[in-house]
Amino acid sequence: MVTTETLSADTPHAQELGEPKMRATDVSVFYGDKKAIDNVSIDIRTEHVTAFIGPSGCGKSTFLRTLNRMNDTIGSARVEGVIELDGEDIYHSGMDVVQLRARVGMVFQKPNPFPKSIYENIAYGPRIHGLAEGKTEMDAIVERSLRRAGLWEEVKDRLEDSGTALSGGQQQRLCIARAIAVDPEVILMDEPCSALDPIATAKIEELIDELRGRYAIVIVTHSMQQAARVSQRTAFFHLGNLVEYGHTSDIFTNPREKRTQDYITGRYG
Amino acid sequence: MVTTETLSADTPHAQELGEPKMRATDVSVFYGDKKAIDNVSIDIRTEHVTAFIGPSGCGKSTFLRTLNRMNDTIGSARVEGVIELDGEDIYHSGMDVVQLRARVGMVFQKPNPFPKSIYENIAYGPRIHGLAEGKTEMDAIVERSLRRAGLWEEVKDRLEDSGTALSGGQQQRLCIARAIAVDPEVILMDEPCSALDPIATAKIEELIDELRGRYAIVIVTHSMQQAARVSQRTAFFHLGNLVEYGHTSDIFTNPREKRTQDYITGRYG
Amino acid sequence: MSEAATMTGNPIVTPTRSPAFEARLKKRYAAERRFKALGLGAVGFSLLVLVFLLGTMIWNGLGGFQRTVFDVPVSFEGMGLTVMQTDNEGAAIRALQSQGLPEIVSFAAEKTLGEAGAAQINSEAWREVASAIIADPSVVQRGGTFALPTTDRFSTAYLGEGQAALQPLARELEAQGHVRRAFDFGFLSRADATDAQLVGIWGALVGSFYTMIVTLLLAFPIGVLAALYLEEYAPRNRWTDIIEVSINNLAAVPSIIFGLLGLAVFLTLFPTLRSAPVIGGMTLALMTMPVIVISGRNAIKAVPPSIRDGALAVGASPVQVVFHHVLPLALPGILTGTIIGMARALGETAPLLLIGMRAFVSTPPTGFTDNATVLPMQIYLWSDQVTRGFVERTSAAIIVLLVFLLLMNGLAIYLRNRFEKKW
Amino acid sequence: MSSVIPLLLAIGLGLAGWLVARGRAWRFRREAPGGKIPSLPIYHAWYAGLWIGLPMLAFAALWRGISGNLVLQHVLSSPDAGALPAFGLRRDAILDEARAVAMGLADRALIPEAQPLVEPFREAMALYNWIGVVVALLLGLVGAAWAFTRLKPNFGARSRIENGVLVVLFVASTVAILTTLGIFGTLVFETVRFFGMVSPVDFLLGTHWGPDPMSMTPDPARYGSIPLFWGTIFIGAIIAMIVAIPLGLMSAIYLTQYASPQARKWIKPALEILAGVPTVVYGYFAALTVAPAVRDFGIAIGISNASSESALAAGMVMGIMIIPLVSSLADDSISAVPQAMRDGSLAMGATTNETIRRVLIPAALPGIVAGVMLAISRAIGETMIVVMAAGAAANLTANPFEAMTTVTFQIVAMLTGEASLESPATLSAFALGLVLFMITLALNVIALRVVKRFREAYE
Amino acid sequence: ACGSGGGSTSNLAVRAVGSSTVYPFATVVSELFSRNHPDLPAPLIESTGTGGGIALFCAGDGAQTPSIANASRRMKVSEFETCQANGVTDIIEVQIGMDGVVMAAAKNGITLNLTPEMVYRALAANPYGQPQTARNWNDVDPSLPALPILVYGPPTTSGTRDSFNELILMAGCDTNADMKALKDSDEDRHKQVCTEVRSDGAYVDQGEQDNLIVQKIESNPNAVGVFGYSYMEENLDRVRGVPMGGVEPTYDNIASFAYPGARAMFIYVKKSHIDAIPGLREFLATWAESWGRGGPLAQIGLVVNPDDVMARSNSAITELRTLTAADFQ
Ligand SMILES: Nc1ncnc2c1ncn2[C@@H]1O[C@H](COP(=O)(O)OP(=O)(O)OP(=O)(O)O)[C@@H](O)[C@H]1O
Ligand SMILES: Nc1ncnc2c1ncn2[C@@H]1O[C@H](COP(=O)(O)OP(=O)(O)OP(=O)(O)O)[C@@H](O)[C@H]1O
Ligand SMILES: [Mg+2]
Ligand SMILES: [Mg+2]
Repeated sequence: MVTTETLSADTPHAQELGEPKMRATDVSVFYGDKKAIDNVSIDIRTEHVTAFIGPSGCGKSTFLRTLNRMNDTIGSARVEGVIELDGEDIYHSGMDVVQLRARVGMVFQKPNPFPKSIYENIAYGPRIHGLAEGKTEMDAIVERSLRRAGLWEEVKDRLEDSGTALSGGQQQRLCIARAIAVDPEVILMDEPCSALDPIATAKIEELIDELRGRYAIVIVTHSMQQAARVSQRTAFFHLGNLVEYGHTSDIFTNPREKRTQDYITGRYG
Repeated sequence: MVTTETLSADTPHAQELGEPKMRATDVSVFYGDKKAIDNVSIDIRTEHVTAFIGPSGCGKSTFLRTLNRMNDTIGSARVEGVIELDGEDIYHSGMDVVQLRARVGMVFQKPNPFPKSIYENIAYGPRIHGLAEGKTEMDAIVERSLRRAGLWEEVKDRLEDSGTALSGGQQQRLCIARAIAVDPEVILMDEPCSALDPIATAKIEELIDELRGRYAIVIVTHSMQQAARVSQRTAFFHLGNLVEYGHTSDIFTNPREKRTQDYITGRYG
Repeated sequence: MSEAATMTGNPIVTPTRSPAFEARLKKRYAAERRFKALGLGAVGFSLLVLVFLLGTMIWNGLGGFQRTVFDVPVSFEGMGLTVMQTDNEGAAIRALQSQGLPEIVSFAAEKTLGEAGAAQINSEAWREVASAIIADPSVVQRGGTFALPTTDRFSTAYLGEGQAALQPLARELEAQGHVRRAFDFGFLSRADATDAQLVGIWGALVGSFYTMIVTLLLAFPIGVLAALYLEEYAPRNRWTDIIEVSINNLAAVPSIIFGLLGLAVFLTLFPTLRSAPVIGGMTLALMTMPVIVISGRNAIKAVPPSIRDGALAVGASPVQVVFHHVLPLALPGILTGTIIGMARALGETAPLLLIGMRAFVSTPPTGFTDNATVLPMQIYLWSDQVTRGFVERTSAAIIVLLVFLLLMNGLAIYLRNRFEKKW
Repeated sequence: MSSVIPLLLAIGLGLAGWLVARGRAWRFRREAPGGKIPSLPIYHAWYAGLWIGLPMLAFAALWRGISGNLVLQHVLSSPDAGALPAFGLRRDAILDEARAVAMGLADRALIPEAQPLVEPFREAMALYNWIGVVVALLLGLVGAAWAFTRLKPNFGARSRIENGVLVVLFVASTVAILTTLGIFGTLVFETVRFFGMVSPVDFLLGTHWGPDPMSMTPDPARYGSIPLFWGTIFIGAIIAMIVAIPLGLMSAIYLTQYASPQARKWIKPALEILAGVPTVVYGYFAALTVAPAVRDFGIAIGISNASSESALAAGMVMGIMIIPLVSSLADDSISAVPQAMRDGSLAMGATTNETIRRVLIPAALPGIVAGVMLAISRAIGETMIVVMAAGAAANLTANPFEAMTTVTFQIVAMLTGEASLESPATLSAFALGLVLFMITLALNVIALRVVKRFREAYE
Repeated sequence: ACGSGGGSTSNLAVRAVGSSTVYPFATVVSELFSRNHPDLPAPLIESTGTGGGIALFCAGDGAQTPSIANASRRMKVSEFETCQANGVTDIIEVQIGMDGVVMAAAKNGITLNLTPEMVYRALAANPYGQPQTARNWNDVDPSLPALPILVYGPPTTSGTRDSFNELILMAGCDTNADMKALKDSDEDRHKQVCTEVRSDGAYVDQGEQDNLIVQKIESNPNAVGVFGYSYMEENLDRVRGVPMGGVEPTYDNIASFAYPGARAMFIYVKKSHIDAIPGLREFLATWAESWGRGGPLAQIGLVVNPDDVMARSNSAITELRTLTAADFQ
């Protein structure tokens, strides 16, 4: 395993980049007695898209959920260590979880649209956060979000239909649009494209690329190609450990760890 | 669009191959008044793995579900045309749906393990069909199915845990194992790997390859790479139409249709 | 993958096409048919019982909406009746009484029906005439034929029951065409009385209405909020377990015990409100609330966690998640519990016995704190009345209760169907 | 009328505060950097509105309670009150009359002495109404001042409101505990008195029940409650459930899985009517239709002492009555099982009934169990059917063709009978109630444990 | 804001609580009262059972407590003492009439000619202290038919049952000299032996549902019912009284005590309320007007008081004579 120092000072220009958006230090996550994440430290920067890769069950989703405290909803889950957003500890008692989640948006592995109309699915976030004044503004937000998610053309004539009546891929894009609609600072995506076809995937990847620099983006993916295409930093997890974290190009071409090498070349699981 | 003739007489050795396992002729599917599949004809052979590709929402899942009449469960769905399994019309009133589904197994896009133990998830099918006599036989079936799905090592010590407590990828492999357990003749897989990591995916792909020749396998996928890797025949759907169907290698290297070409090269969606 | 080789040894005959499978399939289909038939049988049986019950109730009860009347022409010429111009109908009726209206009516009846017949005019029949006069004073000039209720005994005799002595008279007057059964609109507008010919259901209906309003206003919000608390927020600890057990237990407590509680607590706090719908409603609310909580919790549980995750992830607070997503999705299930609980409360008598609602209340209540009785109590009281005329009236009251129930359920079911969603 | 004014004032002032606060929050928002404040204007609005309205309403309620006494003191100190009798019921009656007339509830006083007091009452009421209004207004203003000093751009109004909501939710859930304590308190005192007359051992272990309600000196040998508890369980939890669980569950299954949605939409509410049919109707149905048939059946199969009042008749009719409780709740839980579960099973080649029995029912079990528990409770609490169809004889027998009685019927009979409330028989009703209460409590504790262990989550 | 203490929205009104047996008569009187005094508030009549009624009545002297307790039995000493302890010191006792307890069978049903002794021996749990063995009527007395004993009657908690115990079972029991002796030596034992009824199905407690008893004996010709006289009178086309010791249960026979089955019903009135509760005086007067021979109460089955009792009741109302502990001796 690598040490914390190695991971945060990942590039020679570390200083130039300023403070990271999020920083996890010595984070462990337990489900009851079972340790699912073991002592992970990592920096997440607005300038980069960060990809989490690793075999199934290694704890990628688990770690992702600690970043916006979605694991609070799992009774047995317990987090140790420090996670900071802009230098503030998000597990500190003064932290407003609601505001945190508005700032750190999330897209899930299984699409989970609300059983409401497509329009309402998108408008929900902006509405509770009061981001739109009046119908026209809301309409604009809805359209913009759907366009960015590459769904607008397909659904513009049936915004009043239920979000659950869409196909799997459409549903997932709807969820992405929903997350974008509240203009978060960090977007966590748990295999957002696993139900998407290449074109929609390409759209999302384009979107991710477009959003990079403005938002910090973390994406869990099973596709090495995708990780290689969209991310600038890649973290490789294995059995709850963060095995290696660094420039995507380095990880893919020149991994430091044997395990990473083996995984990338498809040699174990 | 291509004609029926083109699609069934897909190779010079068509005669040598004998009758196809399944044959769809002029199949259209409607959801209420909406046509989701338009006049599709296709042959499915035991000798090949057939991949369905196409942009999201084009009707791949819909068509797949017509093949084992799972769309019977959707009230508004209606099928026109003829689908034969070993020459028998599966929509004929004399067709036994239960037996049909035992013969044509299915794995869904979203993993849907039963809220039972892992063991019971696998044993469910063999038990209702009476395929095992006694506990030892059942144990053997369970183990064999889990091994084939590449899940055995991960779960062998906790067969009594609930299937829903597994990670997403583990759940999906559990569902594949469940489908295999009843030894079907045709296996329909709706993006079975969309939630799997490369290693698990490779395992499944290996399995598919191994099963080919014994079972007819249809796989819906969004990954061109996957289609190219596992399938011998590829069908490209677009907006409910079957645009092109043929040898996978032909489709990928030398598509006849402009739309196919564009899709494959990622030029539209 | 090494084990793959071991299992491909046997010839390719899939077990799902073996004769054994087919044989088994036959059995399975037989089981399927049996099972479906059982289900249909269960539904059919329940519906059959329902139809039987409704049928007998309606068959028995329709007569209860009628009463036996004499058609008697009355003329007021030369009697010098004057109609008081007042809003107070009671005073106007009294004025007519003092001017001798009762005697005028019985005189007219004697002329038409003979002495024996006139004796069977209900002693309160003249009030009907008085009301008609007050409604339209010109009747005094014209005179007219009035449908005057008979005595209760005569009514029973007319229906061929009760004491034999009156039956010949009834046959005779029937042959003369003076007596008939007429729809009794007053049944729906009067309150309790001791004469079956003069009773009405309105008083009890209003009492039930007020009581149910109080019950609903208390039990529904408290029940739903408690269910939400327990399902969504309550930490899993001893305290929550205590709440949970006591709610489940309250659902199992016999209703009479809630009456004891109402007596001991509510009537000690508000001693002046004995027999009032507000106390009845509060007592029934305690009884209904657990049912709503239990069904509500099931409905809330059934909302998939992914919906909550989705909402939380866009920054909804737990309260917003619950009130924007969980509650609307759980509402159909909650309404089921509400229907069941309210139906039970509507039909309940035992707890109300103890808080003073088994009472003779001859004027409809006008508010939540007036003395009142409720429909099931009225039915219970009437079913034990001595006089035979009450038998049909009881059945009619049951029909009214059922219609009330249907309206109440209809509303809830309408709402339930509107909110029912699939995900 | 006088209680309407504070109410209107509270709502009006609260609304004004609501509007002002909302306006201010919008201004905060426009002025805030990035156009964002932590809480939406609507929460600011509610914060102010509630701080203004709630104290006023609370005061109005309080004032309603105490102003009556103040008015009374005022009237008594007036010279007209000199003529009143010194104390006693007559004095109260006169005052009541005068007050009623002053409030306009009666045209004139029936008691002549009350008439002169009407005017003092009117004056006093007017005075105290004014005082009430003024104090309420002051309170509203204080509330407003407090709220508006706290409403700043970065004020977390939402979390305050939401904490308030959580408190309300919590309080709602404690109603159940208060009720439980209330019931316990109501029962325990009289029970202790009863156990002073009849020892708990005789009561709990005796097998003969036949108290004489008119006697003040109890014979412990006649206070054995076992036959009652046996009858309760036999009729309510055994016979009724044997009828209701299969019928209810099968109905639910048929409706959710086989019937067309249209049919389900109509049949489900139709079945729910069964739960609302007045129990008198069931009573007559049981006594006059079912019980004789059961007796004839009993005699036909050779049970010579089959009685026309039988536990079987009562239990069966009770079972019919509670079918909808089982079926409705089971229906809801079964249809809440995700479609994916059904699809998964059907795609394995399972028939519908296999899917139902092996996948849907286990997944829906908690809801089904809850429905069954509710149904049992309702059956145990039912008295009318029992007395009409099962008689009131406390027999300790397992023969369903014999008459039996239940705890609840005995409680009702004792409490509403002619006996003196002090008699041991009446007090025994409280003891019966308490024991029943403890038994159901114990059962629920066990049920909670069981459900906790077997709960299956499907996501 | 409305008042303290008694400030309900309604005016003070007469409130009567208690026995369900008296209830139908009280409601008729209440109706008559309202008709004759339309300007006075209508009395509230509530059926709580005698015990519950007296408990409410004795809870205190305030204006919210009932002014009248209806009772189908006499107030017990213990209840009187509770009353006194709670400040309800001046109680007027008025016997309003009598309720007949009759046994009857279906019109075309079983013919029995019973005596209290036969009834006792047929129904007692332990006749004269011996185990009950009779299954058929002729086991009790050879003159009776060989039909199974099946009697529908009121439950122990009802007033009708109390009279049945006292007037028929007790009388039948006391025909035996040993029992008479037992009465003097061990009153409780005597009461138990004489009034405890068998619970093996021969006697069926039917709740306080006299109409249901009528229906059940009508549909079962071998059954006998025990209920209030008024129900028999109303259903003479369906049921027929069972003679007791050769005496038919007719109105005259009951009123003259020839048929052993009549017992007194009372109302208890708070003297302190007479002046305070508007209409109470008039309400009592309406009672007195109605309870006479041929009056409206007699028409619905009240057995009218004998003349001497009638006179006493009338004077109780006019002179407002209150109960003392001595009255219970
Ligand atoms: N709610 C839970 N309770 C207990 N254990 C859990 C829970 N969720 C996940 N786990 C376990 O924690 C480990 C990590 O799971 P996680 O879902 O984070 O994996 P993952 O890397 O996202 O896998 P995948 O790629 O398949 O989605 C797994 O072993 C899993 O079984
Ligand atoms: N139950 C349904 N009712 C109505 N329309 C449906 C239903 N299911 C799917 N559709 C519509 O039918 C079309 C085809 O859907 P289908 O799920 O077959 O697409 P797909 O090719 O599988 O897409 P994806 O790759 O996103 O899973 C889509 O337009 C979809 O919106
Ligand atoms: Mg994951
Ligand atoms: Mg699909």
